[in-house]
Amino acid sequence: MQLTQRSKSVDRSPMTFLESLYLWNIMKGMAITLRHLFKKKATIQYPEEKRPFSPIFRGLHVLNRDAEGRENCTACGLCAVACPAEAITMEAAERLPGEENLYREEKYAAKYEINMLRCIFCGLCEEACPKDAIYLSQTFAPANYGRKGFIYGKNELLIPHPINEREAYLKALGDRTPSARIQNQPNA
Amino acid sequence: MDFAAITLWFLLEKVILIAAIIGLSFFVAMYTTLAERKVAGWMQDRMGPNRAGPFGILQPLADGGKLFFKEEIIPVTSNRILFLLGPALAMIVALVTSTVIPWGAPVVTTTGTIALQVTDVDMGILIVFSVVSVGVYGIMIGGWASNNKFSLLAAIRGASQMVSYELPMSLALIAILFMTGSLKMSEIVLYQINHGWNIVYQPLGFLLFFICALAECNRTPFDLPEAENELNFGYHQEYSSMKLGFYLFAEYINMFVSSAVMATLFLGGYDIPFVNEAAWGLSPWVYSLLSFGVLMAKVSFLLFVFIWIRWTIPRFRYDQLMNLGWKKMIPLALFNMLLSAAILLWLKS
Amino acid sequence: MSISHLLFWILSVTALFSALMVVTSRNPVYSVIWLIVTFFAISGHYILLNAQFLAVVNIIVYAGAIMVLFLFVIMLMNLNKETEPARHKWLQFAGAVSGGALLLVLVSALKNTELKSQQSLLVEGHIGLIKTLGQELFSTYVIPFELSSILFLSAMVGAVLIGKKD
Amino acid sequence: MTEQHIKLPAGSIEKTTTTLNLGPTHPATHGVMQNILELDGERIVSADQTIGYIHRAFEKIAERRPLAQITTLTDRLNYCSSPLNNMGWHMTCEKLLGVQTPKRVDYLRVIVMELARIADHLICNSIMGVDAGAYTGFLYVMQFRELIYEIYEEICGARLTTNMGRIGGFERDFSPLAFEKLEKFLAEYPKALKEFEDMFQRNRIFMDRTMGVGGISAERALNYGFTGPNLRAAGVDYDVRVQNPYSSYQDFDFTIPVGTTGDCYDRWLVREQEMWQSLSIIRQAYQKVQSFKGAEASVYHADTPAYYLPAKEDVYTKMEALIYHFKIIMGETEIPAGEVYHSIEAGNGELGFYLISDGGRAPYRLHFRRPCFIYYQAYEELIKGSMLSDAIMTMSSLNLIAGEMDA
Amino acid sequence: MSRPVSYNLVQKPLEKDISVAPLPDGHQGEGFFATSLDAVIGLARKNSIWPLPFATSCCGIEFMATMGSHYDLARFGSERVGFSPRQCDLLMVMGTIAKKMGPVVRQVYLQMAEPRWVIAVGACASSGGIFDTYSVLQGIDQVVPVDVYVPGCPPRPEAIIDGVLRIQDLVGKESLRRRNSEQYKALLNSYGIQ
Amino acid sequence: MALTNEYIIQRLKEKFGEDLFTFQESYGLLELVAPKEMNLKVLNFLYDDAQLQFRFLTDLTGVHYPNRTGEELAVVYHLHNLQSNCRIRFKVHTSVDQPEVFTATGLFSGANWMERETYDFFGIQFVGHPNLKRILNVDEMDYFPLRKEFPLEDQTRIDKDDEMFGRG
Repeated sequence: MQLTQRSKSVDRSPMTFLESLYLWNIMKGMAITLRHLFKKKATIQYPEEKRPFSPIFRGLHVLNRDAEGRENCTACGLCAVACPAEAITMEAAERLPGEENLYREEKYAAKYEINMLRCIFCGLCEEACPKDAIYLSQTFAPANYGRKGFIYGKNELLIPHPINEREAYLKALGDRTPSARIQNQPNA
Repeated sequence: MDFAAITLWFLLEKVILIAAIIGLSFFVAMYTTLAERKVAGWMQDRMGPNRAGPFGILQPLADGGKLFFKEEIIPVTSNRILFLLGPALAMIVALVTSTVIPWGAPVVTTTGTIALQVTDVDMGILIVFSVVSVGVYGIMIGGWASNNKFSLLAAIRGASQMVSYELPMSLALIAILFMTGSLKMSEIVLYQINHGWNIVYQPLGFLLFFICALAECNRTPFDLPEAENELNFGYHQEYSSMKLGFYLFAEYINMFVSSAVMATLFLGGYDIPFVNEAAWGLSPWVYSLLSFGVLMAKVSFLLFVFIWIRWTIPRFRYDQLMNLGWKKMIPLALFNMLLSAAILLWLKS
Repeated sequence: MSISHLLFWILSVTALFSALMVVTSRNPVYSVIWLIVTFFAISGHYILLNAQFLAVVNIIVYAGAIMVLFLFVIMLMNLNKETEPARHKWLQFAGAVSGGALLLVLVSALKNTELKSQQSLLVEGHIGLIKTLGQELFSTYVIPFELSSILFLSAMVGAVLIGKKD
Repeated sequence: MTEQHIKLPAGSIEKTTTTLNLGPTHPATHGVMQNILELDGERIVSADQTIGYIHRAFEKIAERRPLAQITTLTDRLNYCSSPLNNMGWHMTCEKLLGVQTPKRVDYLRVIVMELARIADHLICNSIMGVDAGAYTGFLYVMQFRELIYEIYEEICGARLTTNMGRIGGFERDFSPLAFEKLEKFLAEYPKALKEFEDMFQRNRIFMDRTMGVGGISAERALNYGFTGPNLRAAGVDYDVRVQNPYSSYQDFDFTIPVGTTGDCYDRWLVREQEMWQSLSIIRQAYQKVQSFKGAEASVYHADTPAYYLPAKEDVYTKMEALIYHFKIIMGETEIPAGEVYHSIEAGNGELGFYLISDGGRAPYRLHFRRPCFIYYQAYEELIKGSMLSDAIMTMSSLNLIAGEMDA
Repeated sequence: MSRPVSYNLVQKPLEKDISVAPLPDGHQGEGFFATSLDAVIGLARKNSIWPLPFATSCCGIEFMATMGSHYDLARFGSERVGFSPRQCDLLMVMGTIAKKMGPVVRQVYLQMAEPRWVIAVGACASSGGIFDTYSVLQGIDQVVPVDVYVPGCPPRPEAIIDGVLRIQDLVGKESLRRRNSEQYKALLNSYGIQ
Repeated sequence: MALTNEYIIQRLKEKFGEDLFTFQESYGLLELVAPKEMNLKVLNFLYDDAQLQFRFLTDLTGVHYPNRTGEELAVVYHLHNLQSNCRIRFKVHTSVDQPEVFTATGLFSGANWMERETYDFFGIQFVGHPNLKRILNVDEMDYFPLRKEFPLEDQTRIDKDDEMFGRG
C-alpha cells in the first residue's frame, strides 16, 4: 500500500554467489573484529578513573545555605508536592529568637528527609523550589546494605557551612570552570 | 600386543608423560578461558578481566576456586547417576584424546629415545576419531538426565550435530592419509617435515576439517547445544558447582586438543618452518623443547582463531546446520578426497 | 600370570557383567550405557589380539554412532520405569526359553572346538593390522566387500526413501 | 520430560508435541513476557503469550498526577527512547492547552527525538545480532548509544529516563558542549554504523537466519494494528511524521524506507535505513538550529507564563512570577476540559496519547496507545510453523519493550 | 539556575549488612588454616561473581551500558552473565517487579546454588519507586533477602558498579560457614525458605 | 480524495438515520457516539463503505464516568483511514451493571488484546470475544482497577507521609 510519495524500498537483493559461499563475508567480519583488537579501548576503569558528569547531572540532593551559612529552606512543601515518587518528607518549625544565624526565614524545616531509594532523580523538586533551597548535585547516590541507609536527613543533605566548614565547602564546590570538566572529579 | 617390553622405566616415563599432558591440558584450558575473555574484551573495545592479579592472570583460579566451593545442586527430578556421569564422561573423553599426539620431537640420546607421545599406535588418528565419537555421550547424557526440556533439546541438537560432522571430518582426513600413507601421527609429522606442510597441498581439506572441528567442539557458529539466547546454556543449564566447571573445562580442553590435532595433521606438527634445525647441532633436549614450543605456538594461533570466530559471527539455525553438514560439507569432502586421489594417481603414474 | 592374562580376565569379566546389566537394567538409558561398556571391553579384547583396527572401528561405529542413535531414540521415546507397561509372565518365560535355546546351540557348536592353551593366539599375527586387513579385503575378498558396499548403498537409499514419505 | 508434558494426539503414537515455556525470564525475552510454545521437534505448533509481568498501572497513576509529573511516567514507557515519549507527551499537552511552540524549539525537539530513534533502533538491531549469536557488533554500536546518552546528560542531566522538556519547550537551552558532542556523534556514528552493517547485512549466516522468518503480509499487519518499522517492513509506508507532521517535521527532507515481505530481514533493513534517515534529519535540524540569529537563537521555550515555569531569578524576586510558580507546581493552572488524541512516531510505531481532561488538576483519563502491546498479539501468527530459533529472532526483530507493552 | 555546589560529599555510613553473621561463641579460635582458607576462597569468589541479570525494564538497559565497552563489568570477572540460576552467584534484580512477577523472582532465587547474593538495582526493585500502585511489589525484599540496594532510577552504570563493589566487599569477607549458620537459616526462614 | 468530517457525518446519517448519533468535533477530530447495540454495525459500515474505509483500528480503550448513571462506562475506538489520512473517534456507552458490548475482533485482529485490556481494567464484557480473560493483571484479581472507586496505592507501603499538602 502506497500512502506517500516518500517511500523507498530497502535493498534486499538476493545473495550473490560470493556471498552464498559464507566465507567472504565472514572474513570481512573477522577483519573488522581484528581491527578492533588493536584499537584504543573505550573503557573507563570506574573506581580509579572517573568520567566527568554534566554540570546539570541529577544526582544526590543538597540543601542550600546562603552566603552566611543560614539554611534557605522554609519547609513550604512544594518539592514534596512536586515529587512523583513521594519520597520527600518534612516537618516545619518556627524559628525561635536567637536562631537567626541558623535559618534565613521565620519558618524552617525541622526535619527534612529524602528516601533515596524511592527517589527517581527527575529534578522536579529542584524546579519546584521557590526559595533557592534544594538542588541536585553531580554525585550519584551510592549503594548501601540496608534500607535505612537511604533515608537522607538534613545532616546528609545540607551543604557544608561556607564559613565554618570552609575546606569541605570548597571541596563540595568543586572546580567549576568549564575546563575542569575534562579532568577527573574528586572522589564522590 | 607385545607386553614383554614393558619395563619399570617405560612405565615411569609414560606416567610422567601422561601426568604432564593432563597438567598441560588443564593449564592450557584454564588460560584459554582467560584468553577468551581477554580477547573478546579487546575485540569489543574493552579491557576484559583485570582485577584478579596483574592483568587478571589469576582469573581462572578465582573461577575454579569459586566453583569448587559452590553448592552442588542435583535436581530432584533428574536421574542422579546419569546426572553425575555426564560431566565426568565429557571430561574423561576430552582428556583421553591427547594420548596419540606427538607433542614434540623425540629426544634422541645415547641411551635411547624418549618419544614425547604417550603411545604411537598404528591407528593413531583413528584413535582420536574413536574417542571423539564417544564424546557426544557427555552432552547427551547430561542433557537428558537434567530432566529439563531446554537441556533435552540441546542434547538432541548436540548429538545429531556431532554425529553429522564426524563424517566430513573423516572424509577430509582420508585425503591426508592418501598423501602420507600412514595413520601414525608421528609419521604424518615426519612426512610433513620432509615434504612440506599438508595445508599447502590440502587447503580445502584443512578448511573442512577446521569447520568440523568447530562443530565438534560446539563453538560458534555451531554452538547450538549451548545457544545461550535460545536454550539458555542448553545441556549444562541445570549444572552448578564443579560439575558445571567440568563441562566448561571439557569444552576448552576439546578446543585445545583439536587445535593440536589440526596442527599435527595440517600445520606440520612440531616442525619448525623455513629452517633446517637439524643443522644447528642443538642438544636433543633443547631441540625437543624447541619443537614443543613451536607446536604450542601453532596451537595457540588456532585457539585464537577459534576465539576470534566466536566473537565475530552469528550462529546457524538447526536445520541450516544440518543442511550445511550433509548437503555441502560431505559432498565437498568427497570431492576433495576423490580429487586428491586422482591427482596422486596421476602423479605416481 | 602375565599382564596379558590379567587383562584378558579383567576384560572378560567386564564384558560379561556389563552384558548382563544390559539385559537386567530397568532403565533403557542404563542399558545403552552398559552396552557401550560392553563394546569397550570387546574392543579391549581386539587389542589383546593385536587387531587394533577392528578395536577402533568397533568403537567408532558401534559405540560412537549406532549407540548414539539408540540413545537418541530412547530419549525421544521417553521410556521410563513409570511409563513402561508391565510385561506378561509368559512373555518373560518365552524370552528365557529362547535365550536358553540360543545358549544351547552356541555351547554345542563350540563344544568340539579345540581349545588352545594360549588365549591370545593371534598375538603374533598381523591379520588385524590395517595394512594386512586392507590387502586381504581388496584382493581375496574384493567381491564380497563390494557386494556388501552395494548392500549398504541400497539400504541408505531405502532409508532416505522411507524418511521422505512423511 | 515427564508424562504430563506430553500430549498424544488421538490415534497416533509417533507424533508428540512438547510444551516449552519461553520466559518470563528467558534470555531472549528482553524485558519480561512469557510464551508457551507447543513444539513438534523444533517446529512450533502453537504459541500462547502471557504478558503483564511488569504491569505498573501507568494509566491509573496518571489520573493522580499533574501534567508535568506524567512526563516521568512516559520516560518509563519505552525506556529505550525516553525523550521521544517525553516530547510526545508534551505535544499532547500543548495541543490540549493550545500552546504554540517556536520553530527553534521544534527543531531542537527533532534533534532529540531522532537521537532517541537512533538509540531505539540501534538497540533493537544489535540485540538481534546478539540473539543470532554475535555479541560483538552489539558492543560496537552500544558505544554510540553511550554517546547519545552523554548528549542527553548535557541537555537534561539524566541518561536514560530523561524527564526532558516541559510544556512549551525545554527547561534550559542546550549547552555548547551538547552541540559539540552532537557534532562528534554526527561525525563518528556513520562509520560505526557502516561497520556494523558490514558485519551482518550481507553475512550469509545472518541472512539465512532472518530471511523468510516471521514474515507478515501488509494486509494482516494492518489488521493487527502494526505501525512503525514493523508495518513498513511489510510494505506500507505509514509514518506519522509524514502523515500527520508534528514538531515541524514537514520542514525536513527524508524518505520512508519500506520492505516487501515483512520478515525479520526486512525489519532489520528498515530499521537500519531509518537510522541513516534519522542521521540526515539530525543534520538538517542542526543546520536549521544554527541558522537562527540574534534573540531567536536563544529561544528554548514558548512564551506561555501560565504553563511554563518562570525563571528562578524571577521567582525569587518578582511576586507575579512567584504566583505563577506556585500555581504551576501545585497544579492549579487553568486546564481546559476536552479530549485530545495525539500520536507521534515513536521507536516502535505510532505512540498515541488519548487524554481526557475534565479541567481538574490531573487528567481524568489518560490512555497510551502502546505500539508494542498491539503488535505482540500477532506473534503467534508470525512464528507458527517455524523453528524455535526463528521464534527468538522474530521476537527480537519486533523490538518488544516490556515496559511499553505492559504499561 | 546554577547550583550552589557541585557535589554532595557527605559519606553516609554503610549500614551493617544483614548478611554478615557474627561468629557464635566458642568458635573464636579458628586457627590459621581455616581463616586463611576463608580469605583465599573469599578472594576467589569475589573476583568471579557471575551475575544473573533479572532485567525487567529500564535498569536493564543501563545494565547493558554497564556491560558495554565504556564501563565493562568484565573487569571484575563478572562478564559471564548467565540466565541459568544454577550457575550464577549474584541475582541482579533490575527494574520493576510486579506482583505477578514476584513469585518468579522467588523461584529464581530458590533455584540458585549457595552461596548466592542478591542486589536490587534501581528504585523500582528496591522500593517500588514511583510505582506505588496496586500491581507493583514495593521492593523485592518482600520476597527474597536483599544484600545490596542501588538507588537511582535507573542508576548510572557507575552506581551499578558501585553496587557490585559493595557486593564484592561482602563476598570477600564472608566466612565459609556463614551459609550453615543459625542466623542465615533464620533469615531464610523469615522469607519462608527452608 | 480527502475525507471531510462533514462528509462522514452525511454518509453516516444517510445510512443510519438522523438521530442515531451524537456528533462532536474536538481539536479537528470527529467524535461520534452511538448506542452500544449498534457498535458493530457502525464499525462494519465504516470499514466496508467504499468512501469511508476506516480499516485501521488505532486504539481501543475504556473510560469510567461514575457520575453518569446508566452509562458509566464508555468504550472508545480510534479509527484511521490511512489512504485519506483521516481519523475519527467512536464511542459507545454502557451501564456498569450490565457492561456488555459486542466485540470487534471479527473485524480487526488487533482488537483482541485491546479488548482484553479494557476488560481487565474496567470489566467491560465483550460479547463474542474468543478469549476474554485478564491480560495485564493476575487472574485472581477480583476487581477492575481502573474504575474510579478503587484505590491506586499499594496498601502495604509504610514509608511515606501523606499529611503533606494536598497530594494523593
